[in-house]
Amino acid sequence: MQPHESISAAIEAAKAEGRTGLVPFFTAGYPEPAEFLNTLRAIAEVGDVVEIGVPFSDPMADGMTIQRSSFVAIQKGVTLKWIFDQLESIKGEIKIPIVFMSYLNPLLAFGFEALAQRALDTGVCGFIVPDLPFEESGEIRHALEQKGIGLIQLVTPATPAERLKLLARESRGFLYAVTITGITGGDSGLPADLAGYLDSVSEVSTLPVCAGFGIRSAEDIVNVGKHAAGAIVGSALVEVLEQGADPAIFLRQLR
Amino acid sequence: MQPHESISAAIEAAKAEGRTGLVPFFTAGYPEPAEFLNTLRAIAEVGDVVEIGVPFSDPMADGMTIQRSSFVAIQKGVTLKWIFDQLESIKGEIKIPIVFMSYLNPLLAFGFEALAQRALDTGVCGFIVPDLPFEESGEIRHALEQKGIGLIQLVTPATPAERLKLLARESRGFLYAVTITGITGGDSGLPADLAGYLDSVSEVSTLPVCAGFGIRSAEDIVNVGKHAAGAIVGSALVEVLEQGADPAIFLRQLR
Amino acid sequence: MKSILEANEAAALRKALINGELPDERGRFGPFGGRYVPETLVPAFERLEEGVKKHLHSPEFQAEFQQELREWVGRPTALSRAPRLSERWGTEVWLKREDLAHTGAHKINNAIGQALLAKRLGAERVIAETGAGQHGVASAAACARVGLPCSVYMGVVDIERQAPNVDRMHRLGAEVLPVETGDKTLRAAINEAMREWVSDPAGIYYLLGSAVGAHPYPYLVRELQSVIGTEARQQMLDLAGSLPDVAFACVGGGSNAIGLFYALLADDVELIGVEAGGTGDGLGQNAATLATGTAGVLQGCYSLILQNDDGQVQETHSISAGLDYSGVGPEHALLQAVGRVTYVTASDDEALEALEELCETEGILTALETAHAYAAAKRWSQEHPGKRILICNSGRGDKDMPTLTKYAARTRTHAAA
Amino acid sequence: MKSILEANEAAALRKALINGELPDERGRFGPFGGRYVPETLVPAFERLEEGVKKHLHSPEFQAEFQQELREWVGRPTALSRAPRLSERWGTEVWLKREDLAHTGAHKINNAIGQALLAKRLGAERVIAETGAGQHGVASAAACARVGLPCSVYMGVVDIERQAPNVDRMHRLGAEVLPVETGDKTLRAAINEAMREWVSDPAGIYYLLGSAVGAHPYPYLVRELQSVIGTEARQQMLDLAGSLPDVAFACVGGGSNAIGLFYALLADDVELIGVEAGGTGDGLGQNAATLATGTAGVLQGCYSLILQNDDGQVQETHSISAGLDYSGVGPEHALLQAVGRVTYVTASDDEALEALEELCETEGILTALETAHAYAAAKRWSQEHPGKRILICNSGRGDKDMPTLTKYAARTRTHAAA
Ligand SMILES: Cc1ncc(COP(=O)(O)O)c(C=O)c1O
Ligand SMILES: Cc1ncc(COP(=O)(O)O)c(C=O)c1O
Repeated sequence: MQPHESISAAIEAAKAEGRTGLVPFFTAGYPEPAEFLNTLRAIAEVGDVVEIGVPFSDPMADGMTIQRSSFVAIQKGVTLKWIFDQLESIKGEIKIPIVFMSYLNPLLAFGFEALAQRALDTGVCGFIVPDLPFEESGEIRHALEQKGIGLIQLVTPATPAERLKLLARESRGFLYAVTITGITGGDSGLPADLAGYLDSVSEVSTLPVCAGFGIRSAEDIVNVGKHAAGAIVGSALVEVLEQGADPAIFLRQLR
Repeated sequence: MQPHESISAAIEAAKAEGRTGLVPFFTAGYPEPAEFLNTLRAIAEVGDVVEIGVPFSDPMADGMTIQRSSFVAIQKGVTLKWIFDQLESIKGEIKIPIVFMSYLNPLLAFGFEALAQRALDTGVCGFIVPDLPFEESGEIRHALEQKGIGLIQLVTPATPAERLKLLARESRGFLYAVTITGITGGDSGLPADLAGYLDSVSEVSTLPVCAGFGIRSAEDIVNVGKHAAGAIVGSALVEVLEQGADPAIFLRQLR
Repeated sequence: MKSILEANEAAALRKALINGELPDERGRFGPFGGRYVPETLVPAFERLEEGVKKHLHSPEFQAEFQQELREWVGRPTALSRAPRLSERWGTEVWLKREDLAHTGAHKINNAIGQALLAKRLGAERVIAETGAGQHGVASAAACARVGLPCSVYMGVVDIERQAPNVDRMHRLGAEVLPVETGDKTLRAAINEAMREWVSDPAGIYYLLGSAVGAHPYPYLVRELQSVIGTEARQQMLDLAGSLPDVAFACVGGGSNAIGLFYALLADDVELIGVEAGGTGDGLGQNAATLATGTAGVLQGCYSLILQNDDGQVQETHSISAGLDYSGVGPEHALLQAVGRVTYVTASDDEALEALEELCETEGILTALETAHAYAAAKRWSQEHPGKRILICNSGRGDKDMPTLTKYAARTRTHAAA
Repeated sequence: MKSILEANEAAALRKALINGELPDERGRFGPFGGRYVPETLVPAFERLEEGVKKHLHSPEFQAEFQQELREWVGRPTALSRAPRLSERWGTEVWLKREDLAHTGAHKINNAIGQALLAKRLGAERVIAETGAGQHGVASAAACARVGLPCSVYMGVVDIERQAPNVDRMHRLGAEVLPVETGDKTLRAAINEAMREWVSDPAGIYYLLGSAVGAHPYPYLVRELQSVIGTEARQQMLDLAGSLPDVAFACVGGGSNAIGLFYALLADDVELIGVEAGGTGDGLGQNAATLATGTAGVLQGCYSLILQNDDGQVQETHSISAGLDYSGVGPEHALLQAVGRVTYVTASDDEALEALEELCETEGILTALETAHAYAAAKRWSQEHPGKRILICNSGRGDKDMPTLTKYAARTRTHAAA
């Protein structure tokens, strides 16, 4: 099984159990780099796939919570290399697939070949790159694919039908269905027409569809779960970490 | 004897006594309107001709001292009409010729015919109008001349020779030789080439020449007196009045 | 000296005005104008008059002046249509954009012209007065351009309300001399400048900023500013296809107004000058010299002024420093007396509203002075729907920020409304 | 993704650049450019690209745009000779006077062009970012002119140092949204604007202010700004009788520079872009992206950026808000890579001195951004005496008063010196 296939497999497995796949997101090294691995371990106990945010100076698709976590992490010295090193130090320990969420520039600075290799070496199975539309993704996709690492595509309510098909076809791991037109961390609730939107995404996708942006509660997950295989919980989890609360407890009540 | 002739006569008389004619200037009603007549009486005891300043809102040829006196006098209600009324109330009492120093606009507002008549009635023998060059003076000169009132012309170190002759010819009462290029109230002393200038003015004038601007001390008057028939003392006297000191004492030491 | 004209006299003067025959040799526009200055300055004025006669219309001077207008000032300034404002007013509005001239107002036309003249006349330094600061900035810039030192007199009241311009003058190398005397605004600044000039009539060139003062200033300033109307007239023909029905300009001393009107005197165009109505009709509440003043002599010329019965000049009030002046140019006094131009007023409040309306509809932040012209034009257009209106947009409003921020937005509606 | 070119590749790209064949269909200037945006915005960018293709060079749009440039912006802007500066520098200096354009800088060319486009594309409202505030003011004015509501994102650091422009935006009816995140300057403002756009990609038109960002912005902005160079080129021929030996422009995002350079690419004219050298060479002390940056993706495009080894974008420093940006337009990155344009820096101090020198010699108060171009031109002219120099005077310095008054005059000599 290729690394990216383990992602889809994990979501499918949850589905098979009658659950909605749970994909927690948190910013690496936030609020304290020293806590990174413990946090990761705790989250991995509950989640089906874990999404680790690589901090970036200019997180233009993110709301205040993730921006804040990004800046703090950078200030405290978190880098892509550091994250890989940390993962390497507990290699084999995390049993669920790891996905990196990163803006393009830190990946570019790291180098795509090196990136794919280190990902493979440290159990990172896929990448989500929020400022990389499919059209610009050729080089990195090529490098990742060489190692079986997936580049997860995002679709949004604004994505036209034709393009939706393209992105569904080209995604790996899962298809990321952004629930809202907006940035991460919104708390204005999920949109009214969510069901229709997710159904239409699921319809064209052979991969499991995970919904993300604005999912904060068990109720949200129930709603999303009726129309998508998985749910990504980001800002809500980062807020929990920010308050020093136990992520596992928070996640467990979502599951 | 026409009123304006009494001015020249007064200066000539001082000269005949071997003195420099003394022409004190003060702003009417400054610092207190109630003191106007007393101040005038005191000054008339010592001076040969008295120059009464009619306050004006825009005294552009005057320095700080006379500006200040003008504004205060206006604020305290001094007007041209008030000055005439005051003079009328002591008609015949002031034995020396009275000259008014006024910018044109208050005279214009009063009306030239009325002005000449009231001047005649109250013993005002001449006018000095610092913003009225000869070329613009036709109307007022005509009105004043009807009553024998003189329009005193000013000349300055900047006046070209031809023009000096014209102004000397057209002046009445005396010829006012401005000692400096500048405004009243300067205290940078009299110019070095004063003698030559005053001699050249006296040379072309059939009227007595009175020097003014910047004359502050007995010494100044001695210097001026060698080359001019009279001396006008303005800002220095206004400062004395401002301090509440006795103008007669001040003037006596100048004489 | 009279100020009321017989009918036949008025007709003759009107004709002379239109034919460009005024001022006469003595600097008179009919009864108005002349030269009332201290004797010390008489030779300086005579030299100036000689200089103007010799140079102003000489090919060399004109070549230099026109080149500076074109290449440095940025002339011709644009003529803008104002579609959204026109729609609101139910009329067709055109704007002559003096705000786009270098330093931000029409004042620069005059300043650079006189600075070039000062240079030719061998002046050692230049002094100027300023109210809104626009003429001060223009003078500072023009003097730097020609390489003459410049000192600007400015009332402390104006220094406060036009602070941005004070900084600009400093930056442009001019000395700004605060005037604490008199009304502490434009009038006091002119008095101080005159006092300074008297101290060195030969070395100083006095760069007067409006079409006021003693002869030849009203003439000189008009000639230098008439480029506004000459351009606007041609631009109206080219862009609108005809002359306007009516033209508006604000009137402080009257330089932008005479600059616009002069080229239109002979045309069938109604001309309306707009003075500062301030806060009301009472003496001291406005600067409506032509509307409510009486004839007199102020700062060198016989014209209309705001004065009391004793001939004391009165303090004025206007929200705009550049209109806050008790006198007005003598040519305007005559234009009113002969009935060629109508003069009306706009209040502080009306000016503020007009300023906002222009911002919202056309994206042009105009000077508070200029805003008075808009206010009057708006009123007029309500009585004369469907007409073609030309407004002299004499300057930009950047300098007015300190004042504007003091007044809450009065009519704030959204830009898109 | 590469940034270093083989010789033959460079030669081919140089030719393509000069022939106007770039960007290519994918928005690439050689390796640089492209479109790196959140998926939510992809359809919006596609619509924008379609709209640009359909309208930008259509006769209707061009007629409207050119009319607005002429009648409202005040184009052509003047070309000024600078005799006293030329004398000091021992060279012949010409200034393209974008400071005379409406609202005081070249930014308005782009703003009105895009506002007209937004209107055609049916946008409900416009958002913009601003650094120096010039683009914010220009956008506010342009939106008022076309009747669209406008919100401007501005970093709180810039809000402080460009206070006059904040007031102007408010007056022009725009909403100014303070940005507290990131570096609190231009870069953060762009991020915030993008975040807002993501929330309503269909209703919002994002009016980007420089030749940066994702395709088609660098292309669109260049096309709208190229009027600068097209005019200047013709004016040089008409007034100076030949093209300049060298042309200078300051480079923040690079819009005034590309606007000037584009029309001169095929000519035998040396082109020099001037970045902000700030207080020194260290990372964070300047904004010298082309001089010291490395290739990367920032805010939508692949270009040179100031970043650390981990790909984190670095904060910059410049005394001028408009140059204080870690990125630069992709076309400049290519122009440097192929050797057609040279990019140099000028420090804060040099810019301040240059600003003063221009004030003193020519009576032109230039923007701090622009002052960098003068500083570099002065240096160059000392090594190349007697040459003919063209400088893009991209904006006026009124907005910089708060900053300038903080710095004591450095080289104050008298205007007449
Ligand atoms: C923009 C503007 N308009 C008008 C005026 C009024 O002056 P004038 O009546 O001489 O045009 C001023 C004076 O400062 C001004 O700055
Ligand atoms: C006057 C001026 N010049 C130059 C710039 C730099 O921008 P660009 O490099 O896009 O021309 C700015 C930016 O605000 C500016 O205001």
